[in-house]
Amino acid sequence: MNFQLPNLSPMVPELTMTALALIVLLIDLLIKKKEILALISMAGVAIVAVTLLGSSGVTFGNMFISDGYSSFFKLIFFINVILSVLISIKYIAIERVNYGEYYSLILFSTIGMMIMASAGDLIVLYLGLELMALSTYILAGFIRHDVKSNEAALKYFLLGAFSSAFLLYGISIVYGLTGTTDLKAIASFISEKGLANNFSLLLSVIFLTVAFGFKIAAAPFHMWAPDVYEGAPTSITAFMSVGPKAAGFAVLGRVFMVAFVSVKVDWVAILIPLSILTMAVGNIVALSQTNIKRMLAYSSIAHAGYALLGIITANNEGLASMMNYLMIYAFMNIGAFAVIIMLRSEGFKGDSIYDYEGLSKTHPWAAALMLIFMFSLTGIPPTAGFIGKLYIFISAINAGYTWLVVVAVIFSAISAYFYMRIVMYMYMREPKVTVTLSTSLPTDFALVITTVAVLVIGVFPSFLVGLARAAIRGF
Amino acid sequence: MVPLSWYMMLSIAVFVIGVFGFLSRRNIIIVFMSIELMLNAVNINLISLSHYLQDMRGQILAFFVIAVAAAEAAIGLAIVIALFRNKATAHVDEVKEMQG
Amino acid sequence: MKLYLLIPFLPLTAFVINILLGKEVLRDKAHWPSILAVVGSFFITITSVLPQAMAGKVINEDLYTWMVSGTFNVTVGFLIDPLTAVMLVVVTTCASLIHIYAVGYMHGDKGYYRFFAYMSLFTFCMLMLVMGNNFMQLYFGWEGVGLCSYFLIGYYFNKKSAADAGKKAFIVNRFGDFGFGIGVFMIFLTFGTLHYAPVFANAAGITGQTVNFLGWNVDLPTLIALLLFCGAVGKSAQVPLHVWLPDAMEGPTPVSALIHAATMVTAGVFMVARCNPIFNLSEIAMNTVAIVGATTSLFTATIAITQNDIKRIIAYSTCSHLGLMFLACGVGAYAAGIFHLYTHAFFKALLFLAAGSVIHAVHTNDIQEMGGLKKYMPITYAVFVIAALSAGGVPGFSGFFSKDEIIWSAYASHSSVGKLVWLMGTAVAFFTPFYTFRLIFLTFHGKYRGGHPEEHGHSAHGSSHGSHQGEHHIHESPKVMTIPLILLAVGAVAAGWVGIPPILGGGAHFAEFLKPVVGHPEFHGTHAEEWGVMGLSTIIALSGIGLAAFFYLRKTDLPEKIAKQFSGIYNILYHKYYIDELYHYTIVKPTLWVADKVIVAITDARIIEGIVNGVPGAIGKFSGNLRKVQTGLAQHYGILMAAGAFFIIALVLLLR
Amino acid sequence: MEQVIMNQLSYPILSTVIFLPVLGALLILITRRSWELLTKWIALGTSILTFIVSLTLFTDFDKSTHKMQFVEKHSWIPNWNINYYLGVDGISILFVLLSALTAILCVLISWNSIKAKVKEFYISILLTTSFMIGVFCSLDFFLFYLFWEAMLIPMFLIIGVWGGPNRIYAAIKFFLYTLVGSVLMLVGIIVLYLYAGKSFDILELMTKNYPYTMQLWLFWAFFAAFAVKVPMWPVHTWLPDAHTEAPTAGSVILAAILIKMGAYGFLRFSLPLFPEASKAMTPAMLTLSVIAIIYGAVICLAQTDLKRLIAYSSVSHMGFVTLGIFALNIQGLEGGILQMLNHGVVTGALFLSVGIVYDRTHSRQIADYGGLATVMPIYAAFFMVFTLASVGLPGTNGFIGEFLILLGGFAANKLAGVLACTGIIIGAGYMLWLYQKIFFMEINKKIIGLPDMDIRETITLVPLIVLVLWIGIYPNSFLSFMHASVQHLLERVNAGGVQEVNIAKTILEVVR
Repeated sequence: MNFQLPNLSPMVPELTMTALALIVLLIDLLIKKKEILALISMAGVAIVAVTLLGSSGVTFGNMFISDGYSSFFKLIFFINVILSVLISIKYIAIERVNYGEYYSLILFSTIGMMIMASAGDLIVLYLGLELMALSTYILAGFIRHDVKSNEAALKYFLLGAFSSAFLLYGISIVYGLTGTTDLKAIASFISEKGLANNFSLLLSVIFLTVAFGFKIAAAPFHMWAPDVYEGAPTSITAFMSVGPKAAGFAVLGRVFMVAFVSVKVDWVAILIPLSILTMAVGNIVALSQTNIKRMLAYSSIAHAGYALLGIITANNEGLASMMNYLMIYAFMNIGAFAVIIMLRSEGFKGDSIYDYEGLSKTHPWAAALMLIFMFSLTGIPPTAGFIGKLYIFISAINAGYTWLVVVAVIFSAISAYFYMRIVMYMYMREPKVTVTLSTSLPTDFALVITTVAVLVIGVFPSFLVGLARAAIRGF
Repeated sequence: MVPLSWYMMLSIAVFVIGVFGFLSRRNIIIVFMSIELMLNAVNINLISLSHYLQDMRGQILAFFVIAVAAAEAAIGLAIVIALFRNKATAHVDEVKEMQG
Repeated sequence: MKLYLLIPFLPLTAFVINILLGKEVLRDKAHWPSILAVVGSFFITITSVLPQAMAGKVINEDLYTWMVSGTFNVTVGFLIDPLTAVMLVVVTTCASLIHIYAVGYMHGDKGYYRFFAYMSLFTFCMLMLVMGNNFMQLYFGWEGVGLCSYFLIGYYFNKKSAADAGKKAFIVNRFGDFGFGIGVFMIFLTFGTLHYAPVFANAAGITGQTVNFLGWNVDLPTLIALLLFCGAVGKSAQVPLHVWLPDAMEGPTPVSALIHAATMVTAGVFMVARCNPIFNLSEIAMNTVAIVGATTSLFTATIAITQNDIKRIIAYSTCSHLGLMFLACGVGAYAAGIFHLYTHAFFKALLFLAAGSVIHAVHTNDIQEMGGLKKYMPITYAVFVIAALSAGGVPGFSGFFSKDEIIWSAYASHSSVGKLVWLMGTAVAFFTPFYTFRLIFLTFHGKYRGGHPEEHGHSAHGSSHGSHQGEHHIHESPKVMTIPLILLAVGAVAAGWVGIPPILGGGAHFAEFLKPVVGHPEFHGTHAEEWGVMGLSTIIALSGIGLAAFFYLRKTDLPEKIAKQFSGIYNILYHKYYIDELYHYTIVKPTLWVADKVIVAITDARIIEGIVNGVPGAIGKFSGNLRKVQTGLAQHYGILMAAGAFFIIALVLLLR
Repeated sequence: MEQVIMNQLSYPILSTVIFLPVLGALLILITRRSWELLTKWIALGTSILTFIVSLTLFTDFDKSTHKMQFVEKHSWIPNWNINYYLGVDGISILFVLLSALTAILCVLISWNSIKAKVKEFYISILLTTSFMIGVFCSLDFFLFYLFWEAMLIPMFLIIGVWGGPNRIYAAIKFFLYTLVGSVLMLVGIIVLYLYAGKSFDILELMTKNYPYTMQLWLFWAFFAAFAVKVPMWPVHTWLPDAHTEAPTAGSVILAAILIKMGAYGFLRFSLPLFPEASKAMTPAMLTLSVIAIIYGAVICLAQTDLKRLIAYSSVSHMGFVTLGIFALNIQGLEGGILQMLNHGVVTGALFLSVGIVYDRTHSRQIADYGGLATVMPIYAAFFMVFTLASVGLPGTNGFIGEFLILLGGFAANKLAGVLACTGIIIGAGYMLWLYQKIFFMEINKKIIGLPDMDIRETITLVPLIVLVLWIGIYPNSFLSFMHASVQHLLERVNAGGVQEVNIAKTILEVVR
């Protein structure tokens, strides 16, 4: 029997990325200065981004789909990798964990995300998810000598495994019901056989919601996020708060909108309380946080709540708004973490919000940047945060969820308090402790990118919004 | 011929045991084992469905699950050892440095 | 060229000159611009405006449009007709004489330029008020004079009593203006314009119209008339709102003479006379005006008997005379009212200035510390007696003619309250001469009682001074003050002759002159009745003087005995019927209490702030509790995840 | 679009007026921190330049038409049909000028009273001015909302960083109050955008009629944002805190311009977009305004802090403005707009004067003053003119505004008119009480040797004195701007639903 290699062109970005990861792993053995590895990985990711353009198509018996939707998410992942690597070069040196594996693990995790984004089949989805999850578990515990990092890794691992068990169970039920794991096949099977209100199908949807809810840190399943974000190294927290979350949304979008499209009413009914609960928990608990990483963890939970609105609208416009929101979220979130990393210097942890008192006096530029990111996270107009929220709200109201938008808007007003508190500490308090910033070229470069992105998208968002709309057209 | 529902019942039983094991046991290793238990419950389910549906997918997924479970176990143990080196504890409920 | 424009704008230019250059440049020469301006206006009034008015030529021209908003169009315009001419004569003559007098009185005062600046500003506002051809300009002048009276009463602003008096005057006036403002709105709502001509032309149109005002429907003309009258009550210190006038005596005496005797307080009467077409439409309004006038007149006359401050006695006498003017207008005899206003301006200004010259000499207002000044201040004494005779209504003097005209027209008028008001008028005719002559006898006759030894600076006029041996210190006021006194004395006597009623052989030229504007009330009453009424009022006036002489010349101890015997009544009268205290406890205190306790403490602090700080506080507390759910144990998170899944399943089951 | 007259001038005037201050701010950003004098001069230069440029608006404005003028329209975000759309009409032009003028005054007054972080201060002042002018000129809802919210950031910093002792609480309270209000407006804007076929263009939205229930909901959504800003009665408690804690320049901007945006919002959005709802809600609005007038005035009687008293007087004055606006007749509306301008001038001036005295004595307690008239006579004269304008004495600008408002209010609802009139009496009460406590009576030992006003301070106050008297004596030069636009606004409001009886239907015609 002739063995005929399937058309690999859609897989080119993944393949090159894997090659890159392996090369980085090998080079790590040869060289001492680990910064070079960072440069290589960044250059590699840039090359992969270029290959992304020509790689649309379906392969492996449509288990792997590379369309506009997946390439937009891959773009988010690449930006996430580059920015995370930029801010971690000096950081892991300070934390004395300057090992080469750090970069390769990041690359492996990105590969996992890319596979998840292009998964047309539940099995491929599971594999991508596990690849991302496993590498992120290790990254979470990368600072071996710090108990908090270990604890973070352990918790992430335990609950991650727990949720992937649920995922598998969900997949097995779907497989049992529809006899296939291919998303399109499932959809056609459901619509033909009229399984609309079959309970076991709903059960599987619920199990999948639990698994994906865990990944995007939605409310009842968010408990891991604060501890892991606080314990993990800050650069990894930044990486984790964008990458896996965006991948979770990609998968959530594709599975629910393609496979379970005919039971839309049910899963929307499930997601609405989830979204409200997420926004509530994220915004309200953040009010009483004193550790800035923990506060940003809850803020990222809240932002997951807003992005969920995009899924709830359950139409292409909603998905486009969700994608746009996640891209903007990537920039402003990593920007904020970059400033936190700048505060982390030799003998100074820089974790508590009180360390930011009087920052505007000691380091006016750092304070100004943090101010921009805080206002963007709140969603005040000239910044990109507002554009993200606006697009989500327009699509949500368009789909008739005005009351939900009012709730979201009230929560974003509540969120203003804890973001403003940081600005207030920086600008309106006298500096208690002298903070020496560990500025390094890559971190500054990352800050420049994120600030420019936040302000430019804030004022001229048509490029990004257009890109999101184009990406969703083929969905 | 053993009817499919029996397998399903077995799989649910094992899964539930796994869940309760995960939630209640104090020793980390036991918790790991209960995760493995849950994964194997899923495998049972997959294999029985695959046989019932006369379709290969279930079994392929089962293989992948086993492979991934192995990898997971390796990483899990590595994390536990790292934690043990710093905090000499093997009990999950003592690992609560971060809260609130 | 419209010469009359100069009349108001000369004082305005004087004001601007004084304000800008007064402090550095003019310093003690500051009186020149003001005097020249006001004498200039007086000259223009006499030479060009009065003859034109006599010739019956009415000017009604607009200078420029002041406010335009949709159909609401108001201009700054001037109306010169007989009524305006009379008022112009009164204002300019009194102002000129008082400005000259003030040069002597205010000599050496450190705010000299500021005084003359305000006096010119006041003259400007009064002239604008009088010459305006629409209600808006009337309102402009109305508030303008109120402002100047605030400045001038509070002239000695480092004295708390003066500052309080100024503030009190302005706020009480504001109460009056509150009604007046609403009246002006009602006029615009009904007539669509605020200019006198169209409003008065169509006034007849609204008879019998009723309008829903705050729930009751009220007859329109009565409503408008009464609202306008509110303003008059405030400005001319009639009964409910008269409390500010006695306190206004804190200001320098020329101010009291000009503003609180001759001009500003008469603005109310002028306004009622000007709006007579509206007032004539409603019987109730006319009666209210008459009754309020009469009661004020009687009420303040009784208080005046017991007062011991020379200026406060004259202030109450002003209230009383104003009451008489309103009484006249109330019964329809507007001409008589304006005639009394015309004569009253002269003798009341004279009284004040004479009193000023006395104060200037003995540096105290309290008549108990005076006495026997006749021999030291002959001119002031003589002038004082003339003014008193005129004010008392003794025949031959101008006061008699105008007061008698009012009492007769009250008696003879058709209005239902005519007879009652006439009785009150005659009673007042008794009290007025009594308290005026009481003043004279206590001040000028008997021996000098100024015994208090402490010496005081020359410029502090209010405080008492002069030891026993200080008696020979007293001397007549300088020429610059006595000449105006003499001129005013001539006015006090001669002014009345222009309006001698036909019954006494006069031509009643004054009433004829004003007929085109205010019309002529038709009276019923035979000559005999007229003689009877005139005779009665004269006898009562003379008996008043006799009683005063008996009390204060022959048996000087009698007044104390009577005061002790009827101490209840005496105290009430002396404490001005406790009206001030009444207002203080019923209006001022509760508002402050509400402001302090209710609003600051309760509504703002507890309710609103409570919510505004409470809600975020509650969210903060809730977030603290929610935070505890995060126990740190991975297995608890697992439980919560499982519970979450279970909860969703339950939800789906329920929803199905 | 026939509604609009494109910009005839050679250069995009509105954009220059808006972005000139931003340019100034960037310039200051570059200058070194130690060159404080240069920073101040740049700030002053930019604000004066903006004012001069905005004067050409004043001269070239065509008063006969209600159409928007100097209009600039460039597509900005095509995906949501958002354009960079600027335009000015009779209602908004006066406020553009007032903002430009206030900027100059703020820079002048804080010349040497702001010592710390001078650079950031002037950047915030210039940015606030630019965003405020932006709010008044924008004709696209998105652009309006962008300026509306963006202005919060610099204002938050001004109050928070350079304010008084309790500034942080005041700044956060100000920020959250306004934010909660305006996010509800955002939802309203999006609903309008979607209902009107995906267009943010305000003029286009005005041509459409919306179902009554939707109008009601949207009216209350917009009310949330505008009532907080005005501030109307129940939601006013942020104003006294923000005013007392803000630095002089901050409270001047707050009083002169920020408050006007709420009332401007009612005029520009609530009335034309939701005519039936506005008409249905007028009784409620009138009651709130009357409460604000009396409540604000009475509370002033019990104040001991100078700035707090003036802040509460603003609540009372703005009660008049909303009364005028919701009288829904020509006099009321024009009076309301003019009173917004007057209030900006008068209360701005009062805060400037308080600033002048605060720089000398560093105390805001009224008890610390007394007999100031003898110590600082010129200052006393200036303060007297502003007190009279605030009390609404004829001849000053306050009178014209208040008279028109009361006239309109009285025509709309007699009870509201009468109750509002009591506001004038209490107003006279607290302002004269204040003036007497500070300037008359014995000289307080704390203020014995105080120097009178220097040149810089006099220059700050002189333009305001001129404005007070100019509007007082010849208001038509400002009223003439509004006639056409207000007429058009009223036609739009009356066209929707029941025909409002034109108050000028005088009995005159009936009689003749």
